[in-house]
Amino acid sequence: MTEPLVEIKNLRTHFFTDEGVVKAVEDVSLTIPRGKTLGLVGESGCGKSVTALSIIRLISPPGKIVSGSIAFYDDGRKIELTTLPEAEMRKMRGSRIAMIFQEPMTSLNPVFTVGSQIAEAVRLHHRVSSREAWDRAVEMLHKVRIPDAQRRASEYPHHFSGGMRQRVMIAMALSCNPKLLIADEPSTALDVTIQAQVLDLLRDLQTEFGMSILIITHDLGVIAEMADDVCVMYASKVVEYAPVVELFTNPLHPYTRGLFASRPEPGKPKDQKLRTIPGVVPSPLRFPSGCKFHPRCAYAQERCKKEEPVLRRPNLSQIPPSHVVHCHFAEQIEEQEEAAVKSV
Amino acid sequence: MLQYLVRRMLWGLLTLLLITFVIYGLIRFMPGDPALLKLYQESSDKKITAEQIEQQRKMYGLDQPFYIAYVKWLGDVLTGNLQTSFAYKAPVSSVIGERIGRTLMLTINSLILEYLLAIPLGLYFTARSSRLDERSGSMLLFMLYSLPSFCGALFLQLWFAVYLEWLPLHGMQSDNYEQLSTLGKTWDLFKHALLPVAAFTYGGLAYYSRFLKATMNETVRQDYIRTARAKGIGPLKVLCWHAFRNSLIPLVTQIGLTLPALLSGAIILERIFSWPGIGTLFFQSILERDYPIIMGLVLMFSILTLLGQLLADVLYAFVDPRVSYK
Amino acid sequence: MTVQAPAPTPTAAAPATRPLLQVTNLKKHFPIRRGVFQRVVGHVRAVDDVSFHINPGETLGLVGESGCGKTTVGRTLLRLIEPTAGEIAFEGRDVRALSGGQLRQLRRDMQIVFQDPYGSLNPRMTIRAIVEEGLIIHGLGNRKERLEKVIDTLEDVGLDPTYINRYPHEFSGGQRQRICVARALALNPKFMVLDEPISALDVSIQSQIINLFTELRRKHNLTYLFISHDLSVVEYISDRVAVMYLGELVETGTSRELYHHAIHPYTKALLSSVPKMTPGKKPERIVLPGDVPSPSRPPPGCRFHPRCPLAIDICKVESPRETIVDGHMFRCHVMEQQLKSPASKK
Amino acid sequence: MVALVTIVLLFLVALCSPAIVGTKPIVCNYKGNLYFPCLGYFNPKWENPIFIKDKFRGVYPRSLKQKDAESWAVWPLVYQDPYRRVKADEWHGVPSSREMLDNPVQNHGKPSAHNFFGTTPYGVDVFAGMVHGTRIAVLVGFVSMGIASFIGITIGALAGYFRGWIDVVLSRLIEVVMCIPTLVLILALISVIAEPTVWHLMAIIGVTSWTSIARLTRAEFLKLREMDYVAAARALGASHVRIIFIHVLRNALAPVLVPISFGVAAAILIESALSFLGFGAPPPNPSWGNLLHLGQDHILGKMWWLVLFPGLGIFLTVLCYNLVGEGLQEATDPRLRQAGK
Amino acid sequence: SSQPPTTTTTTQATEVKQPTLQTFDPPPLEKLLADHQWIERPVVDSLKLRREFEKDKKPLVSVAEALAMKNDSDKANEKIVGTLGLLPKDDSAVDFDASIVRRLQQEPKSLNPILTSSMSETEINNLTAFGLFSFDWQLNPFASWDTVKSWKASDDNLVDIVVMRDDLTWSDGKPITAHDVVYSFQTIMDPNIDVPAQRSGTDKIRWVHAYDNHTVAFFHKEPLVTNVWNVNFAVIPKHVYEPHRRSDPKLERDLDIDKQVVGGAYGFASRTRGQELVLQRRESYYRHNGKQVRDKPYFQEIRFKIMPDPNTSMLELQRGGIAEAELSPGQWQEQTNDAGFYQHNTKVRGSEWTFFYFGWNFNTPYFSDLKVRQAMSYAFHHDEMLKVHCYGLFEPCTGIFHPESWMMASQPKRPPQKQDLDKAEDLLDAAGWEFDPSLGVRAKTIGGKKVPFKFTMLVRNSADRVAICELLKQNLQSIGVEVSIAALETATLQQRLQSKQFEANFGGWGTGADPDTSENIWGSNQERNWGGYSNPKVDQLFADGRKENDRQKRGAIYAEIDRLTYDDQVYTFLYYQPSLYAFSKDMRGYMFSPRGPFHYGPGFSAIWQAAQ
Ligand SMILES: Nc1ncnc2c1ncn2[C@@H]1O[C@H](COP(=O)(O)OP(=O)(O)OP(=O)(O)O)[C@@H](O)[C@H]1O
Ligand SMILES: Nc1ncnc2c1ncn2[C@@H]1O[C@H](COP(=O)(O)OP(=O)(O)OP(=O)(O)O)[C@@H](O)[C@H]1O
Ligand SMILES: [Mg+2]
Ligand SMILES: [Mg+2]
Repeated sequence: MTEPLVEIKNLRTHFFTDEGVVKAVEDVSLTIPRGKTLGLVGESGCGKSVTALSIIRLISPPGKIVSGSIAFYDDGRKIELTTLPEAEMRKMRGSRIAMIFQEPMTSLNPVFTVGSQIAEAVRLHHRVSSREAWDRAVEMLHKVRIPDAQRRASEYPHHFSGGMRQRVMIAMALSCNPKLLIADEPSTALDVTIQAQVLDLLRDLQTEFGMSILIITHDLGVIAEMADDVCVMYASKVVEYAPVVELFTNPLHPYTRGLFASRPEPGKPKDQKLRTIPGVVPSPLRFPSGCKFHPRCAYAQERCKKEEPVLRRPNLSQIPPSHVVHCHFAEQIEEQEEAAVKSV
Repeated sequence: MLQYLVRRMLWGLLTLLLITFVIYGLIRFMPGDPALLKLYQESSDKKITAEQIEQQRKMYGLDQPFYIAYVKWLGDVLTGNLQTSFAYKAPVSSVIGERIGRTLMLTINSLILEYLLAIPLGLYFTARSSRLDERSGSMLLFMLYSLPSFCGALFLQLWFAVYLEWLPLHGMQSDNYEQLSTLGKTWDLFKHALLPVAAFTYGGLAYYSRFLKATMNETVRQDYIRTARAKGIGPLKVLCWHAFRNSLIPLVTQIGLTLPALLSGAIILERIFSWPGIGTLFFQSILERDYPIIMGLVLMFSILTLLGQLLADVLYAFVDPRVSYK
Repeated sequence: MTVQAPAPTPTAAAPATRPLLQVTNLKKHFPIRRGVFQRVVGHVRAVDDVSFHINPGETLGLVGESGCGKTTVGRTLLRLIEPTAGEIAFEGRDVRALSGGQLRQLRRDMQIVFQDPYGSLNPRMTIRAIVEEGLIIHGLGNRKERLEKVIDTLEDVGLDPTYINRYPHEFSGGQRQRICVARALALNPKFMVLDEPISALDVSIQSQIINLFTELRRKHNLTYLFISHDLSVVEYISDRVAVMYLGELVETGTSRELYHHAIHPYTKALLSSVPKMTPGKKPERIVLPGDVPSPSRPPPGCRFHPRCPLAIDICKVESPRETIVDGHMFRCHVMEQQLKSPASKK
Repeated sequence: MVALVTIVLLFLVALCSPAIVGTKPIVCNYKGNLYFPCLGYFNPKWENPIFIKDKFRGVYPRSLKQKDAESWAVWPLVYQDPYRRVKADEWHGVPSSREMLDNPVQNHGKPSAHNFFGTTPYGVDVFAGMVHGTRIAVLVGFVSMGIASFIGITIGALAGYFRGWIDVVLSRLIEVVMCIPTLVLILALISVIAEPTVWHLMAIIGVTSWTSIARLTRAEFLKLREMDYVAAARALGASHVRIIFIHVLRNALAPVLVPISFGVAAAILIESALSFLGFGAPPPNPSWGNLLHLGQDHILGKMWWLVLFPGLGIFLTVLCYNLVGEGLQEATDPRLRQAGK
Repeated sequence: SSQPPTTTTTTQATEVKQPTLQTFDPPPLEKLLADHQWIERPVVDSLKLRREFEKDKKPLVSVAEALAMKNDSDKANEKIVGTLGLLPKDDSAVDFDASIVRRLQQEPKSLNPILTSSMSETEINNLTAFGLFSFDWQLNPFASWDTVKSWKASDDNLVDIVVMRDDLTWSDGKPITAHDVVYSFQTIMDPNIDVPAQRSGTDKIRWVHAYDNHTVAFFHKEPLVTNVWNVNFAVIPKHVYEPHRRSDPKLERDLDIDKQVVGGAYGFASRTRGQELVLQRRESYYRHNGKQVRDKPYFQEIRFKIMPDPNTSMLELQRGGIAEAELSPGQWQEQTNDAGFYQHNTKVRGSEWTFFYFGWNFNTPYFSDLKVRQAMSYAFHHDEMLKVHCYGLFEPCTGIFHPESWMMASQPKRPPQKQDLDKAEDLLDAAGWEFDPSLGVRAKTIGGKKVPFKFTMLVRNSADRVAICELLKQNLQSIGVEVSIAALETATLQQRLQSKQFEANFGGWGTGADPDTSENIWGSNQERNWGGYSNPKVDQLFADGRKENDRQKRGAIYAEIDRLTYDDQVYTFLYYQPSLYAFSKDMRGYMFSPRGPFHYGPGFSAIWQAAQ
C-alpha cells in the first residue's frame, strides 16, 4: 500500500461549552489515500464537520483538539498538523488543504468580487502579481465551467446562482493545487440536477488535478458515486470503515444496516412498511454509556450497555481486511440477518 | 439610481411638509406669545396697554390663524426667504448661518473622532474577545455610555478647566483672538473646542465601538469568514479586511442616522460650554417664542435627518454591492 | 397506446369516482414591488397554469427543483396564498369562492404540514396549546373533550401524551414533525398537503415519519398532496406523481409509469440525476447544462428549452400543450411528435 | 444579574420609601385609633385629616405626645423629610433617643450622621430626597416606556402585519415623528399643558419616544408573519386578531423588550436632562434630576454631594437598565446566545 | 382657536387704536417763548454731581485695607464701597488705556438704541447711545451736561425746550442735531416698528420740533410731572436711518456692526454673535476741534462677553477673566468667600428696590376675601425664608414702595410680617373656609357648592423661587390648604398672568424711575394688574400724583397708595432683593442706586481702573 496523504489517529475534539463538554469527535482514526476519495457519512451532529475542521485546524474557541494526531504526508515529509505552529498551518491552508462548505449562499464574502476572492487565495500562496493572480482566477472559473469567466470574475457573489457559487467555491479551493480537498456536504443544498453537475465537475477535476478528496455527506447515493472508501460515523465515533463496494454489499454495523434498509428503494414493494431505526440521535452532551448506539439497536444486549466496543475487523470469512466495524456482535448479527433472508 | 434619488426626495419633501406643518401648529399652540414676551421684557418702568399688545401681535402676524400663517411662511420659504427673526434684528438665514458652522465644528469633529477611535477599539475588542482587557474595556465603555453627557461635561469642566486649569472653561475664542496668527487662532480654537468635543464624543465613542464589536462578533461567525480562514488568510487580515468590510455596512448607515442626533445633543452641551452654536440658539428661541428661528431650525433639522437617512441608504449602496437602486 | 387531444378535464384518465380535489388552470403571480412607491415592476410567475386532480384516498407526489413553485401550489390550495387565477374545487365546492365561516369550515377538511419542523411551531406555546388550537378556533368540544382529543391525536402520531405541557424546543426534529402532524390531524381533515415534511430530518428519522404518513393514511383514509424533491421517497409514497418545472406541470402519471417510462426529457434528466446506490458503476446520466431560469422572466416557448437536450426550433416559440397518453400527461413538442408518428410505435 | 437585583432593589426602595425615611409615623396609635400617616407621602389624602384638624402642623413627634400622652408610633428608619427642612425642636417632648439638630442650610449641609447625603441649600435632606425620588425614577421609566411601548407596538404591529398602504402610512408617521427633534416636541407639549405634573411629563416622554420600538416591532412582525407557524395557524382558520396576539406578538415581544429596556434608561436620562434645563418633574417632587440640577446651580459652591449622589443614582440606574437591555439583547439573539460562553 | 386669549379680558381690546401722530403745527419759536413763563430745568454733569457728593466723605479705610478686606458684614461692605467706590482724585490715578471685560447674560439682539428691549441691550446703549436726558442715583431727572446746553419748561408744563450743544458728532463725523431728535421721535412713533416699550412714554408727547440745528421743543399732550421721563428717549442718526429705511421700513434688520453710527461715549468695534461685543472709546465724543470738551471716558475699550451660565461667569471671575459680574445670592454666600475669589476680585452690595411677593388673584373665590389674603401672609414662614432662601442677605419687604424711597420719607417704618399659624387659621375660619375632614382640606360652600381650598401658585422655573413656593406649600398644608406649584418658563407664565388664568403667583417688581409707572400694576384694569385689584381711591391717587408738582406732596400721595394697598393685602410682601456685584480689584468708582450700580447717571461712566 502506498503512503496515505493524511493519517488521523485517535483524534479527539471537544467543545467546552457552558452546558458541559461536547465531545464532538471521540477517538476517530482514518486515513485519506492519495488521489482517492474518502467518504464520511453519518447523522447530523455526529461530528463529520468537526473532524474535517480539525484537519484544517479551524475549530473555533470553545472547541479544542484534545488529543490525537493528524499526519499530513507532503512530498515524503510527514507534517504533524495538530502541533504545527499557526503560521505554518496558515501556509498549509489553501495551498495544501482546501475546503468547500455546504452553504454556497453564505460562504462567499458578499462585498468582494468573485475574481478577487479567488485571486486573493492565489496571491496568498504564490508570489505573483495581482494581474497574474487575476488571470489565474479567471482560468479557474473557466475550469469549473462558468461561462464567460472573464466578465463574471468581476461580478459579486449575489449575481451568481447557488450552483454557480458552489463552483466558484471549488475554483477557489483548487486555485492553489491543493493535495487535499475537503468537501463538507458540497451538494446538499443544491437541486438534484445541479448536484449532478457539481459532482461530475468534482470528479473530473480530481482526475485533472490528482488531489485527494474528503467528501462529507449524508446521502448514501453521493457516497456510492464519489467515494472510494467510506467511513460511517455515529455519535462522534467511527462505527464502520470500508471500501465503498464492500460497505454497500456487506454493511455490518446495525446502524449502517438500518441506514440502508430505511431508504425507500425503487422497486421495493410499497405496501410494506419501511424499516426504521427507532428513537432519536443522542445529544452529544448526554451520550449513553457503553455502545452509543445501543438504545436504538435491535440487537443490543447487556454487554452493549456497559462496554464500549472497539473498531475491529470482524471475524467473518467473506469480509476483506480493510473492512472494520465498531460492534461487539457484528458476527452474530450477520448470521442472524442471513438466516432471516434465507427464511423469507 | 437617479430615479431612486428623485423619488426619495419627493417623499422627503412630503415628510418635510408634514413635519413643518405639525411643528408650526405646535409652537403656535404653545402658550406664551412673542409679542407679550417682548413687551414684558422691560421692567415695570414702561406702561403697557392693550392696544400695544394687539399691535405687536399684528406685527408678528399672530392675529392670523396658524394655518394661514403657515402658508405664508411656506410661501416665503419657497422663495428662499426664511423670514426675519422676531428677537434678533436679522434674517433667520443669517442668524442660523452665523452659528451653524460653530456647531458643526463640534459635531463633525466629534463624529470623525468617534469613528476614528471607535473603529480600532471595536476591532481590538473583537480580536481580544472575552479576554480580561476586552472585558474591562467593554465594561468601561458601557459605563461611559450610561453616563449622561451633561454630567460628563460638568466633570470634564471641573477637572480640566477648574482644577488643572489646562483648558479654557467655556466659549469659543480667547480675548486676544483677533491678534493671534492663523496658527495661533487655530490653536486657540482647538483648545476651546477640546472639552466640548470630548463631552460630545465619549458617549458616541462608547456606543459605536460597542456597536462595531457587536456587528463584528456577528460577522466573524459568518460562513465566508470561515472560507477566508480556510484560504489561509491571517487572523488580522480576516478581521480588518473580510469581516470589517461587512461590518462597515451597518456602521456606515449609522452615520446618516446619528447626524441629527448630534445636533440635538448640542442643546445641553452648548449651554454648559457657552458655545454659541445653534443648540443654544434653538433653546433660546423656544423660550423666546421666536417662531421664525424655531421654524428655520426645525426645517434644517428635518432636512438633515432626511438627508441623513438618504445618505445612509446611498452609503449603504456604496459599501454593499448587493444593494442597487435601479 | 392512444394519443388524445388535450382534454379540458382529465375525466378520461380519472377513475369513475369524483376527484376529491380538482385544480384547473391555477395561476399565482407574485408582484415584484420596488421602491418607496411600491410600484409593481414585474411578476414572479410562481405557478403558471397548473391543472391536476387528486382522488379520495390517493397520494399525489409533486416533485421539481427548488423554486419551481411546489410550495406555492400547496399553499394556494388552502388559500394561504390567494391564487391569481384558476379554479380549485374541493369535493365539488369552489374553494376560491368561499369566505369567512365557509373558509374556516374548509380548513377543517384541508390541512398542511410544513417542511421546517423548527419554524412551524410557535416556540411560546405548549404542545397542548398547539394541538388544541384548531379545536378552539372551530369551537369543538369543551375543555375536557378537547384534552381527550389532544391526547388521542398525540398517541396517533406516536408521541407520549405525558409531554403535553412541554414546549417545542424540548423536542427533536422528528418529534416536532409529529407534533405538526398532530396539529393538522386534530381537526380530522380529509386532505393534507405535506410540503417537504421530511427533508429537514435526519436520514434515520425520515423513514419513521414516512411510515407515520402511510399508517395515518390507512387509518384515517386520508388524501395527500406530497411535495418533495426526494424522488425515491415520492416514488415510495405516491400513487401518482406530478413533475413541475418553472411553475408548470411538465408531466403527470402514476408513479410506476413515471419512474419507469418517463416521457418528458426533464423528468428523464431528473431521474437520472439521482445518485444511484450502486457504487463502482459509472452512472449514465443526463447532465443538464445551465441553471434553472428565474420565474420572473421565464424563457419563451417551452420553458425547459434552454436546458433541453432535445430542443427543436418550435420549442423556442410555442408553449407545448398538455398531451395525455393513457392517463399519462406530459408537455413536450418533441415527444408529442414522436409518440404521434406511427414509426415510433413498437 | 447584579443589574436585575439592583433594579428590584430600586423597586423596593420606591415602594417602601416612606418607611425608610420620613417624618410621618409608619403607624401610630392616636386617641385610641390606629393611623398610617406615612401613606401621605404617596397621596396627601391617605394621611388622615385628623392630624390637620388637630393642628399637628405637619410635625408628628412633638404633637403626638402633646395631644395624646397615651399615643405611640413606629417611626421610619430615618427621621428626615424630602419636602421640607427638619428642625431640632420637632422632637420636643419625646425622650431624646436621637440627638436632633436643625438641618443645615446653604452650603453647610455636608453629609453627616444626620444627613447621610447632605442637605440642599434649602436645608432639605438629600438622602430623603433620593429615596423618595426613586419613585419618580422608577415611574418615569416604566410609565413612559409603557406608553411608548403601547404606541410603538401597536403602530409597528399594524404596519408590519398588514403591510401595504397601512405600512406606507404608518412608516411615514414614524419617520415624521423621528425627524421632529425630541426636545422641541417635549418642550412644546409641556408648555401646552396648563399645570404639568410628573405624570404629564411621563406621558410626554412616552409619546415622543416610541419610534424605535415601532420600527423594531414592525421589522419583527414583517419577519414573523412569514413564519410557518403563522401559516399553520391560518390553515387552522385563525383570525387576524388571534394570529397577531397569540402567535406573532408573543414571539415579537422578547426582541422588542430590548429597545424598551434601553428606553427606560433613556427616559430617565430625558427626565434628568429636562430637569437640567429646568423643565423636569414639577415641584415639589424630589426627582433625582431636580436634585442634580440644584447641584449644577451650586457646583461652584463646593456642594459636591448635590452632584455626586443624584448623579450616581442616575448613572447607576441607567447603567442597570442598559445592562438588562444588553442581557435581553443577548438572550434574544440566538447567534449571540449560541456563542455566549 | 389659534389666538391665545390674550386680549379677551381687556375691555378696550375690540378697537385697536394706532398711536399714530396727529400732525401738529408748532408755533414759531418767538411766539412760543413769549407766550409762556419759562422755568429753567437742571442741566447736570453727573460726574461732577458725584464729585460734589463725595467731597466731604472720608474713606473709612485705606485702599489697600479695603482691597484686603473680606465683605462678610454690612460694616465691611460699607468700608469697601466707601473706599473703592470713590472717583479718582485726579486723572493721573486712572489708567485711561485700560480695557475692561464685562459679562453680558444674554446676547444683545439689536444694537439700535430705539429697539432696546432687554437688560443686555440697555447695558450697551447706556454706553453707546446718544440721549439728552438722564437721572441720578436718587432718581432725580436732569438734562445731561454732556449733550445739552440748556433746558427750560413752560409754566403750564406742556412744552420743554432744549438747546443742544454744538460740539456733538456722530461716530461717522456728522454733527448731531435737533433734527436727529425729531427723526428719532417720529421713528419711535411709527406703528410699523417693533418698539413697544420705547413708545410707551413718547406717546404722551404730542410733537417734537426742531427750530434750528440745536433747539428742539417737546410739546406734551397733558401737563404731567412725569413728562420729564417721557422726553428721555434714545436718539438715532437721521442721515443713516433715513436711507436705510427705504429698504427696510420696519427696521427688521440691524445695521452691520461696521455701519453702526453712534453718538455715545463708546463706539462699536467688533461683534461676534453669541460671543462678544467690543466697544471702543470715541475720540470724537470727548474732543471737538482738537479740544477736550467732555470728560474723557475712563476706558479705552469695553469687551462684553456673552456668558449665559452663571457658573462660567463665576469661574471667569476667579480667573480674573472678567472685571465685573452680578452675583446671585447663592454665589455671594457660597462661592465668593475663599482666597480664590479674593485673589482678583472683591464684592460689594447695595440695596435695590426690587421686591418679591405672592400675588393673589382677586377674581377667585379664595382671594377676593381680605381675610384670606391676610391669612396667607400670616401663614407664611417669613423668617425661614429670609434665613434660608434669602441667605440672610435680604431685607423683608413691607409694602409696594421701599421705605427709604422719597415717597415714604415721612412715613414710619412698618414692622415686617411674622408667621402666626393660629391667627391664620382663625382668619380662614372667620372667612368661612373651615376644615372639611372628608376632603382633607378647608372648604367653603359657595352658591350651594362646596369649594375646596386648593389653588395653584405660578412661578418662574428657577430653583430659588420654586423653593420659596414650596415653603408656602408646606406652611399652608399644615393648616389645611392645598397648593400646587406650577413652575413655568417665562413665556408661558407671562401668558397665564396676562390672561388672568391663575389663582396666585410668585413674582417681583423692579422699581421704576418714577412711582407713577406702578399705576400699571395697581390701577384698576391696568395691563400689569393681573390679580385684578381695583380700588378707586388708588386710581384717583395715581391720577393726582401725576399732576402734583411738589415733591413732598407727591410723596404723601404715593405713601397713601402704599398704605391702601398694604391694608388690602394685595400681595403677601416677601423681600427686597439687593444688588450683589463682584468687581475686579482694579476697578473703582462703583456706587449703588436703587436700580443697581450702572443704570443711572453717571453709573458706569464713574467706574475707572486704577493706574498701576
Ligand atoms: N462551536 C461549537 N460549539 C459547541 N458545540 C459544537 C460547535 N460546533 C459543533 N459542535 C457540536 O459538535 C457536534 C458535531 O458537530 P458537527 O458539525 O461535526 O456535526 P455534523 O456531523 O457535521 O452534522 P451536520 O450533518 O448537521 O453538518 C455537534 O453535536 C455540535 O453540537
Ligand atoms: N411571497 C412571495 N413573493 C414573491 N415571490 C415569491 C413568494 N413566494 C414564493 N415566491 C417565488 O415563487 C417561486 C416559487 O416558490 P415556491 O416556494 O413555491 O417554490 P418551491 O418549489 O416550493 O421551492 P423549494 O423547493 O425551494 O421549497 C420562487 O421563485 C419564489 O421566489
Ligand atoms: Mg456539518
Ligand atoms: Mg418549498
